[in-house]
Amino acid sequence: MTGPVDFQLTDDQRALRAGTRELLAGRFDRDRLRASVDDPALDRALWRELGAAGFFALRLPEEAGGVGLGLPEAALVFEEAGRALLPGPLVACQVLAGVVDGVATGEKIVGLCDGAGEPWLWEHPAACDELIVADGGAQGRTGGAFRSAPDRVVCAPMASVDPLTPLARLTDLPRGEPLPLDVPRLRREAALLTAAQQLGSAARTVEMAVGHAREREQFGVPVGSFQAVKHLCAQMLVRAEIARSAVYAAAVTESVLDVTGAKLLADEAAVRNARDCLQVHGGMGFTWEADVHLHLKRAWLRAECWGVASEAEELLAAALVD
Amino acid sequence: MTGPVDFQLTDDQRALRAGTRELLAGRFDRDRLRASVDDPALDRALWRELGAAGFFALRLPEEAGGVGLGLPEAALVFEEAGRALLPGPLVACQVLAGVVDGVATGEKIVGLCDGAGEPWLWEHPAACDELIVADGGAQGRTGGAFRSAPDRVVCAPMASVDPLTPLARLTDLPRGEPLPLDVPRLRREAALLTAAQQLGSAARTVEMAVGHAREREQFGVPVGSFQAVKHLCAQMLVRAEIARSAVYAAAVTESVLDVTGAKLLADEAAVRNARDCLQVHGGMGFTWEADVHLHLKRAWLRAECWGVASEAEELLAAALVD
Amino acid sequence: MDLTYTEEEEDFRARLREWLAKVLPGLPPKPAATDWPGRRAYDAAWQRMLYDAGYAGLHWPRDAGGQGATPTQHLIFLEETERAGAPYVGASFVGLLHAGPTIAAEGTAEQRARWLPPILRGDEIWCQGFSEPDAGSDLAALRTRAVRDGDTYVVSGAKIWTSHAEVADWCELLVRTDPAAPKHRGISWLAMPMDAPGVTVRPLRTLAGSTEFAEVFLDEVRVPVGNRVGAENDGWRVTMVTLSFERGTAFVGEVVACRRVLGALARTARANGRWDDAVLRRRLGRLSAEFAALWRLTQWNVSEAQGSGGVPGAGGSVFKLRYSHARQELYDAAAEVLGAGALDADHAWVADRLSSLSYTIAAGTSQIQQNIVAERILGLPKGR
Amino acid sequence: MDLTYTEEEEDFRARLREWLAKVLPGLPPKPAATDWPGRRAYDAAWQRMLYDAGYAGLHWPRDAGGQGATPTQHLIFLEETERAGAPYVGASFVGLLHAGPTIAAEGTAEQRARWLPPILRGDEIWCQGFSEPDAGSDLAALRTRAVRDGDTYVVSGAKIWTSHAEVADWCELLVRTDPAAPKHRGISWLAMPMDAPGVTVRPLRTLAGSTEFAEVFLDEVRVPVGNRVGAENDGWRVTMVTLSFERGTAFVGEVVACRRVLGALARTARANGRWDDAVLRRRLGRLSAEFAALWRLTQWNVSEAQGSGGVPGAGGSVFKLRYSHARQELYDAAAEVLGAGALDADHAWVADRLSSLSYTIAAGTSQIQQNIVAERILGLPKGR
Repeated sequence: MTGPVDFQLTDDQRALRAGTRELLAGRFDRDRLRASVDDPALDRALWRELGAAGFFALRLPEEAGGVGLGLPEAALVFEEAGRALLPGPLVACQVLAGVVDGVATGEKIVGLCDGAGEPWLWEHPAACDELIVADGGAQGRTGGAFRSAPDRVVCAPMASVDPLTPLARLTDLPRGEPLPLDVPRLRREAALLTAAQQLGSAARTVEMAVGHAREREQFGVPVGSFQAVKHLCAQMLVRAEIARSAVYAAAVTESVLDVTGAKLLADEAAVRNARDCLQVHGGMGFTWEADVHLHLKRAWLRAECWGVASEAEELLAAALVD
Repeated sequence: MTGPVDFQLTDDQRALRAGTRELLAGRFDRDRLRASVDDPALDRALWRELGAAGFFALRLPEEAGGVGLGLPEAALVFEEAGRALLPGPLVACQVLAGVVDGVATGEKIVGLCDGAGEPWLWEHPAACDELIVADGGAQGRTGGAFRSAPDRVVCAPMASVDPLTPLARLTDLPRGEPLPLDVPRLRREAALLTAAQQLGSAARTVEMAVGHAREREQFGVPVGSFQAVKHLCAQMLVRAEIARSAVYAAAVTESVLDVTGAKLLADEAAVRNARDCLQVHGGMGFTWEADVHLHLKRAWLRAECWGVASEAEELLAAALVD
Repeated sequence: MDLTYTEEEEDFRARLREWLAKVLPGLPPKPAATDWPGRRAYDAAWQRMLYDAGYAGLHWPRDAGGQGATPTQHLIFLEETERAGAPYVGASFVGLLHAGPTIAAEGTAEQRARWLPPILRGDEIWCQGFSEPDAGSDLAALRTRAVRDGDTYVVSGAKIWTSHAEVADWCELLVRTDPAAPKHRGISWLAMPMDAPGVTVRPLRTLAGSTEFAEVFLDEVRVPVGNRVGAENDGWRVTMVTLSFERGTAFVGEVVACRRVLGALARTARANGRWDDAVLRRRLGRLSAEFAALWRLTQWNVSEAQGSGGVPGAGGSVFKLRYSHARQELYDAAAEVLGAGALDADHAWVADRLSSLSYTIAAGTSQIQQNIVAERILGLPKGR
Repeated sequence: MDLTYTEEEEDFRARLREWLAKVLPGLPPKPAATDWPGRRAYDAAWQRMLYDAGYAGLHWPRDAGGQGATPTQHLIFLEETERAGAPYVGASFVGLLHAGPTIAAEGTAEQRARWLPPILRGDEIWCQGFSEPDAGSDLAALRTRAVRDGDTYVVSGAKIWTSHAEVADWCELLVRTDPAAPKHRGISWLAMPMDAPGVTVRPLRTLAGSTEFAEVFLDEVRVPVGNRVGAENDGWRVTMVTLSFERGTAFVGEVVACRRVLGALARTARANGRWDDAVLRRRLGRLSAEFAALWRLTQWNVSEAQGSGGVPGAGGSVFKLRYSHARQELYDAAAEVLGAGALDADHAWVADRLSSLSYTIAAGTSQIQQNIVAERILGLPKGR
């Protein structure tokens, strides 16, 4: 299956997407995915390979050892990561690659905590060499950033609903060494890259549903020949493609409104597609062994990060009467 | 088709419902319905027949010339009126039958305007011998009632979206002769009777959709053999039956919360069922000659009367934390 | 259209309340979710208490050892035990609600005498072997084979979604006894001892992370022919009696519980500030109307069953369609109330949110239920 | 992934804006909706102005008399004319977007010379005779018969949902020329003069109360064989070319218009106090994201068409499914903004709300569109 719309990627963009998909298929296949479910400790070797492949340095200038590409390319790469359910503080390491030494190459792993609203969550706390806190300010639109060593951060453990993403809850916002960061821009990029992962997940669950619907037989025919199943799948595709238009456009324009709308639509697409994918799978999708729940839980988690639906809708509404 | 749930009506209640349906089938058949669409002036002779059949005097004590029944029976009768799309200020005449002379027998027709929130609407202004205004008060929960002669009421005409219900908009609330009415109770009864009409409409549109789906052939088979159509119809029935439980229960308990919930669910059932009925009918339902739009438009109108969804939801929410 | 209870029903309720108030404080602590033997013991002990107090098999006919209560009394029982926080039926579910009523309705005198009393006393636990991995929603496509060998059936195959398999004594098992017959016509109903050689139980982990269910593998398990209830190849009809029992009252306690959870959501939202979010507040208000109506529909369905002699009608599909959806909406609303707290897997509402995902799938997907409503109630033509 | 316009495209936009600013103020007043001759004259005059300014048939190939513009230029044209409040294509729609492109692609040199120039100049108006009362969504089930009689076809049958039938000169007509063939294989495409004896037009009133459409009855209408475009019995294929043109760009102006309406809803809500209703406000916010994404999807679809030589892909079904629904939500939100004012049939938004109801039905119901997406894009097996 190919999507109906290819959005006129350049040849280089296509190659980047294909290369990322190939890398992840080779280094993070289904066996590795399920192994991570059982033990979510991050694979440092894989992280370094991602670094070597330019996953984190993608947007750094070539003279700084980067690949010199932009947010649209990062979105394509993150879409692939979302498809593959690749775990780790990917967004943090992508947006902080030029800021914290060693992150661009994958040698160091850095966490990023959004201090805008409680609870303050920290993904993969055990894996991070440092934690950056993006401080709140009113509406989370301004404020500074601070770096801290993990052992200086006071937090309570939390049983994460997503088995691939361990979480801790900060009990206090550590304000260590200040960092000269454009925090609004950082939030915008984090939201867009999170939306790109949601898009990848939404597109992947369409494929999973369609694959199941073609193969699984009930009442003597593939379940995909029933209109009810067909229409669930069709609506899943529509959601994914609408989210795709929004995410790709926002990656190009980088405008706050576009990013906000893209996150809103991509969150909805990822969550609802995972649920519909579960419905198409029936009882088989309800098991721990099926991957459907991993997409749903990660989608729930991402939807809580870098801007939730209620904030997004209010922001977009306010812009209508500006 | 019979509904799946018959709600244990008594034999008398069944007879009342059957009698009402028979009366309306005889005196307000489809030809009369379509004639009313072309000319919505009320049929006084029909009104008197309704009066003679006890339609308005239903809940008056027998010693006062009434039938001595209660709100549950009135709800059954109004459900039939909703099914048949019977036009006129039915709710007004039912709740004011013991208050204004001549209304119980169908000799006089009385209008009822809800003064709780603007615009102040008056249904069938040309047909009414009197207008009663139920005054607002905060939240519309208290306040008095006043009677006025139609020629003392200042209003602007309005092109009603429902061809069966002419509307005028009062430009001022006339406070004529005060009436000793329990206004909160009157509002509750009006809401419940309106909900019962919505229920009748919702149930009727299920039948219309099912009838069409059985007969209309496309791609060589009845459209009702397509799952997409089946599932639309099934969800319509579910909506109607959920509304039925709520409306019947509220008619028995007469509690504010039950009536509020019943109106909310019945409004939704009537509007969404009419829309789904239109979808099942396809292009044929989009014509003026089809009756689907008459159900939809009346459902929209009733949803705006005696409590809208936003108020209902807030009231029910507040009760959760009381 | 009557919502009032008879004096007899109100008496029943009052006596039940009194008894519950007396016995509940003395219950032992609940065992851990993973402690299967402990759970069996706890549930069986509760069933024994019900038995001793005269509440066991409330809705069973008297000649089956039950109390012959009316459906309305059964409804009151379920409502009051839920309100009082009494233990759930738990491990006794299949015995009391599926297997037992089936044996009562279709079994021989000998079979009734053998199996019914231990169910009522909590002495024997049953599990259900209906679903199969390859059959899914097409239950009648089951492939577990039973081949006659003299006085026994030799059974091989696999069952899935079996609760309490680890601790059950018996399994009500659907097997294919005539592979040549049309799929609904070649099925038989057997009572299989779970300790028979060849029975292997493997816990099945759900997406909620728990192992409430198991797979049961059957490798040439020998089941006496005398354990068959109903005629050979008539098992589908026998089973449908059971299933309609399930649909009738299985959700009574849950609807009561959902209304309680809804109140808790509202109070939590008011405490944590999210009550100021009108979208959430109004959503909770709407759910309140929804669950009130579902509760009324339950009452009416039960009262209708009373009129029709105890067999719930197709209205159960109408109820299940709306209830499954409403329950999922309830726990989505719970996640809104919790905000990022909904990412905490240890929160009870989060666990319930995950398990709510099965409601539109288990016991007939919503798609299947919509077919049933459209074809059996509305009379639309068969098709896909 | 490129959203920037070329210098050439920006030039095109600038010149178009300049021209629109110059000519629009001089337009005559719009005729009443019921004044069909007036509407024809108005729409034809506008088409003539476009012709004289070099914008007629913008997206048509040069050898058909068009401007050979790229799809992106066409998109810019539709966007700018909508933004500037220029007249809609109106009575010229079928000629410019269906019949004309079909003739350009499939007609003979003679046919192109006869029919294309008058379309571009606004001299001749076309209507569409595809849908039939008994065919509905199953367009290919059409039954209007054309029987060959020497050099003419004798056509009898009925068509429905024909816009501008009252004032059209020509009708692009689908007829069945081989009743024995499979339903897609026996159809031919004819250009029928609307003044031919035997053609009767009857206005069709929609639920919105207006008569935008008509039924066309055909009683032994004689159409010369030379008016057939494409081979006999090849009309289905010929038509599909036309339909995919329709899906590609038909909604560009509408999406722009919807975004404008959304802004107006928000401003009206702020003025009448309903902006304080967070549920409504957030609904408008969500619709804003929705229409922004639909606009981007339109851009991408057009840009893809550019890559693939001008034939829009199946992505049109994806767009139409979401857009139809979003448009209905927009006007439901409008009703919320208006409150009881939404009962006033004279309000423009109320009329638009009513007509929005056709969007999930016309040109393939949402159910049909979902089948198309599932089968043609996702590759799910055919079935019901």
